Amino acid sequence: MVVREENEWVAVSAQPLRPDDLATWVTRADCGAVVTFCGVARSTSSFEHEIVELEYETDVALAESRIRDVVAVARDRWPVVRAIAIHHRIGTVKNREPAVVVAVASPHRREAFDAAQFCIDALKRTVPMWKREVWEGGSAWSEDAQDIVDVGDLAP
Amino acid sequence: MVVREENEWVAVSAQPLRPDDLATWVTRADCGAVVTFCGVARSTSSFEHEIVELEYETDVALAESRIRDVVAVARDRWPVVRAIAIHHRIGTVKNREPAVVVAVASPHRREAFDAAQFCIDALKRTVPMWKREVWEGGSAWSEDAQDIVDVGDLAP
Amino acid sequence: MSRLLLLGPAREAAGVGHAEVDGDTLADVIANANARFGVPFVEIVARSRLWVNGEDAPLDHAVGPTDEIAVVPPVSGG
Amino acid sequence: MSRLLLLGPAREAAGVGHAEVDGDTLADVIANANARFGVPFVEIVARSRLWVNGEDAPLDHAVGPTDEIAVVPPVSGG
Repeated sequence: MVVREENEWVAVSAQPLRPDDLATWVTRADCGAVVTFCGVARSTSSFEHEIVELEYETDVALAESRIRDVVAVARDRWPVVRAIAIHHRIGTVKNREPAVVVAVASPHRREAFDAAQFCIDALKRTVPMWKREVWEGGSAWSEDAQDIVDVGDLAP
Repeated sequence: MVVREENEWVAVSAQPLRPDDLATWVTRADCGAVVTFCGVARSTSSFEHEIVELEYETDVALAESRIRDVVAVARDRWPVVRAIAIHHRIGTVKNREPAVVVAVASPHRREAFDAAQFCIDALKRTVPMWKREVWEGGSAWSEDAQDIVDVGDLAP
Repeated sequence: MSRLLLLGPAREAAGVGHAEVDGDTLADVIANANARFGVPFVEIVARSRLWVNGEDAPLDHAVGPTDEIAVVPPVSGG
Repeated sequence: MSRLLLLGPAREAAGVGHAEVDGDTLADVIANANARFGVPFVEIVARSRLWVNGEDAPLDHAVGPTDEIAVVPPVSGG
């Protein structure tokens, strides 16, 4: 699913992520700063195995709706931010590939950094998404899970 | 000029910048977070003109050496950061194109954000680089200039 | 009767991602789902949030055939 | 005699990016450069940092033919 509005582009899909596409899309003529965060599938975990890939699972409509809630709060907290794009990949994500990309454009860099960091912190706390770690010969749900909360309940 | 070491890639050149190349290059198998900052040429400035492009000028050897000093301090402050790439473009940079890209990869996101923000803040204070703003029918040095300082003299 | 949406570990423990489950309140539906799907599922429900149509709801919340109840275990996105 | 590196607005005011300038100290070299390049240059030097071989140096620093002196006006990178 993809929601693309004037200043907001949210997508949850099995397509490989292209960070530059998001960074280019958020950039407006008056923006001097674009901050892009990539959450990348990595080999290390709390399990004693070398992880080779991750499997992400969600209900796409619910996840997309909760990501849009994150974007709405970010736009409210940093009104100077011009545009925000957040894409989350589902299905298999191999090592070193991005599973989530957040891109934020702003006239100046401080707000771009702050809003991008807020978006990824909030996404991890508020969006229904489950990660299975896959190693040679086995797999398990990530132990790095937290109770889901509403974005309005996060500390300011 | 380009300095490419195991965990550090610094370049100052007239080539167009490719943020994804830096983000991909810094990513290591154990890195879950990659933060990329793009400083983008923008249309607005302190002058009463719509800026169409910027002209960056430096001594490449000096600029590259000072960027490497920034990277060294960042690596010292955030030893968990795995790799840092910083490229600065010189010559003409058109509106919406990046003039500078910083990419930082780390196992976790907090250090990646902090180190990336430090690198761009420090670069702007410590690297010899001059920006001319070009509008239809004229140009001038940017009024947004600060006395250069050594990276070791920045507040921690 | 409501539509149950089972996510992540809850989906795995139930063996299905969706189910139609009887009950006039959220509590009834969950009790019936627990009975149907058994122990691993019950344990996951105990540490999950329960949403009705995408929002937190109390256990005495009335539900009907147009409502979607989601079992939302602790999340690990990003 | 030292090699002078003129950067950004200093390069523009001098009309050249490099020059060979007489003088046994940093102060001498800058005084001779000021005399050679005239008023706009003098004003820019007054608000610039002066580096010898890439590092800050005091005005009485001795310089010779192998030293590079850089005039570094306020910067605006990024």
